[in-house]
Amino acid sequence: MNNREIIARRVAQEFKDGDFVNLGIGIPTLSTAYLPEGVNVILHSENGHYNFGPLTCEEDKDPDSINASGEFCVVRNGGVFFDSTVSFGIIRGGYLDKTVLGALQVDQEGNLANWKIPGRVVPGIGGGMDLVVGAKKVIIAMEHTAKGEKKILKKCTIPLTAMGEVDMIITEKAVFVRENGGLVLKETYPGVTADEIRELTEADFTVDENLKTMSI
Amino acid sequence: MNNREIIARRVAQEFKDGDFVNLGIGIPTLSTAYLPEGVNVILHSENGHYNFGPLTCEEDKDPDSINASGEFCVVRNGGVFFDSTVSFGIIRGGYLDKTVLGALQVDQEGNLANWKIPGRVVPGIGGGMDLVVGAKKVIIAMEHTAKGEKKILKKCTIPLTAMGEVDMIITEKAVFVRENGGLVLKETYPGVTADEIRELTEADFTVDENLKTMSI
Amino acid sequence: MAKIISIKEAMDMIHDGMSIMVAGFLAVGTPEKLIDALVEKNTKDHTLIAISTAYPNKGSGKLVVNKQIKKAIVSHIGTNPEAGRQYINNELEIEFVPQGTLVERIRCGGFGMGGFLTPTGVGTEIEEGKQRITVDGKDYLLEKHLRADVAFIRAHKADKNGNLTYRKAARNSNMVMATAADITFVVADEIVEVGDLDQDEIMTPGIFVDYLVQV
Amino acid sequence: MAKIISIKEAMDMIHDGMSIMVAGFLAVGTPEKLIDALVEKNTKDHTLIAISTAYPNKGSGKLVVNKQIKKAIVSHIGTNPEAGRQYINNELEIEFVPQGTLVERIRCGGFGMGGFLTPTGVGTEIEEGKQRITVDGKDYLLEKHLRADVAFIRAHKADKNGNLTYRKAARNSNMVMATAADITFVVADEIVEVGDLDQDEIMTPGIFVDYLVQV
Repeated sequence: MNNREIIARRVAQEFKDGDFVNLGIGIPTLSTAYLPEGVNVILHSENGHYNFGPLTCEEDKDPDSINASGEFCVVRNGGVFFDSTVSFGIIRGGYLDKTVLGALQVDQEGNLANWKIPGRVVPGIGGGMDLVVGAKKVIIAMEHTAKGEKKILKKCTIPLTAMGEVDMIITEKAVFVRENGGLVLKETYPGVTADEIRELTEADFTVDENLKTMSI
Repeated sequence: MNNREIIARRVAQEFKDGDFVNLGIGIPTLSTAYLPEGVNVILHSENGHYNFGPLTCEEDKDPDSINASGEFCVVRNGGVFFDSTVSFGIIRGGYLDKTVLGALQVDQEGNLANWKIPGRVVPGIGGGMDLVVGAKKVIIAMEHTAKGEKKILKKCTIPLTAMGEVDMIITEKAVFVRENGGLVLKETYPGVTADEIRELTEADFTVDENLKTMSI
Repeated sequence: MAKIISIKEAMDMIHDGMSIMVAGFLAVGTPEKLIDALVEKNTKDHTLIAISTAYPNKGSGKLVVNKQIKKAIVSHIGTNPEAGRQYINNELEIEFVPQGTLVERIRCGGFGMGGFLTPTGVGTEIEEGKQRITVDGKDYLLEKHLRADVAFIRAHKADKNGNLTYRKAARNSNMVMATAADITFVVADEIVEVGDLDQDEIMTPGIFVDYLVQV
Repeated sequence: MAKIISIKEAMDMIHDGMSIMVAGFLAVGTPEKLIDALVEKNTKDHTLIAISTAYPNKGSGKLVVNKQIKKAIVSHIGTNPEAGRQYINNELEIEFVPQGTLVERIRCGGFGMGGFLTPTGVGTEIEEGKQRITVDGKDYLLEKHLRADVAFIRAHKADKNGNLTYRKAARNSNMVMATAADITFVVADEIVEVGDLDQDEIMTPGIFVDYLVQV
């Protein structure tokens, strides 16, 4: 199992049946492939619709029906189309149960950086800043480090996407939850110790007294 | 011809074919009865529709189809229904060519007072404040005086509806236009002199060098 | 998404002192049966948020007549003499809001915005206590968002996911109020199966709706 | 209300330096024929207002590739490498705006509001130069309205009064951009007679539309 799959499988466990969610491109979207039996989520797409039932992309290439990544998508019975202002009204209005996004950096204050690396071409902001301030729960799904560089920091060093909004971090090695303003290590991958996580993590965190093993 | 009819007939002359307008209750709405041949206006109603062609009320009592005065109204082919935020978006967005409203007081600075008399029960504001700031042209249609009290003043003495938004005043005796920040008397009712208007008007005004007789 | 409940179940969720948005324009678009049930329940001290106090015997006005309203945030009371009577006798507090400002404040409440800038009311009493902000040389008032504990919505058709359509002028404040309350109750002329409504013609996505009330 | 014109008549109204809203999301909902005609006309120094710069060969991106855009106000350029190239070489100025903020700024522009308060961007670079305003204990940024000289809109059906419907995800920024430009050009998949569209299902009232462009 590669890192992406481990993370996606663990993310999938966070969903409850009927959750209304918006998922970033990559691992977050991949997580829907691993939804537990009987769990369906409703996928919101920034460009103006939501789907009931599992997402079906590329199956019916209706030129007017894409998702926010530009893939052709079927919006099933019970789904709805709406305009961009309603779409972001839903986002900012707190209607999303969860959003799952990737990150360049996260820090112990819940700050998130995922849109801009100084000195590189910025692809853009898209809907990310709105999602992170709007969703009830913000889950960051990412590899624990990037080419050996730590990504879970005391303080983000690159421009922020949002301040203090991250609720949970899921990597291939660990699960952190933000509680009372600080990070708490809740789970580690089988065979990985809290000390090993400390080596790979710059942020201060406490270890939950019921530290669990990630079950994937 | 009574005062209401004189004013309504004069107001009707202000409309061009295709004008998109919102008309207050009373004399303003009455004015559509006197539209010149070949002139149709599109009537916007605050509660969320506009009509093409002359307004037809009370003819078809569809319980879901009323105008802003609560009268049952037919919205003809080409008309549209929309929600309140769009209705007031149209108003504030400057899409109305004209609005015609009654007034308690108007002054030489273009201030309007038509919602509140201190010491009396206030019926409310409704959509009036939005209409007056939003419409391209604000026409006040009212009797020149009320029970002998002057209504066209140097400065309104009761709470304002809007500041400096009035473009034109039509009474049964005179027509004023606001030009370069001041009132100009443009027309008088047959047989009424500018001096007589001055007697009935507290506001300072200039008399147009081409002062005309109102043709009703 | 939306759950179908009885009118009794709906009333069980409403308590003294709650703020209530009642959709409708002069009672067109108001779910009268929810109003009637609330009159019967006779809870007190509500804040009413509505375009107007409608009529004494129709729409939100019935709650005023039954003395259930402590404060009304409305644009107009002129069609309900009882509202005027209670107002001058200090039995009813009224916050008059220009109609366009009222519906936009509600939209801000539903859509997660703190407020907006409107030219409406600049230089009038409405400005009192508000910040004036100039943008591109034009003056605006900063108007703040408005939410409620519950909203009473009347739809034309509702599917079982809570997706709604409205009919003609009954739409008015329904669309915006459906987004801005903690609990949104909808009475529909007709409840249909999921899939019966065209996905492009749904006016209120079901995500905004908590309960379809069977009457 | 709306007038039916040819694509040449439409292009005659567009001049160097005008700001242009191009509706669409990754080119879905973009009137490609207006873009192609503008590429051919080859006017310069436009400000582009769009959700993104789309693709090099699709949507608003074609205007970027043809070097007609001086400044782009967008939420994303990642799908158009040429936009990125021009941006790092200082050939193209870009104002990045969070997507929800962008469409709401446009709505304010169309609906006569000076701006609105959003929690999006608080504590980020996006806050620079903006006023932070606290409402009910929560921080918001004051974001200002946005308008354009012209808007390019793609509808599904248009009646001859300019009333519009959109289809599926092609609606996106079309509805809001149709309200916020001095001249609104619409290309519809189909132009129908007045009365052929259901009055309740019209998504953009014709009052917002200046021209239906026949392509």
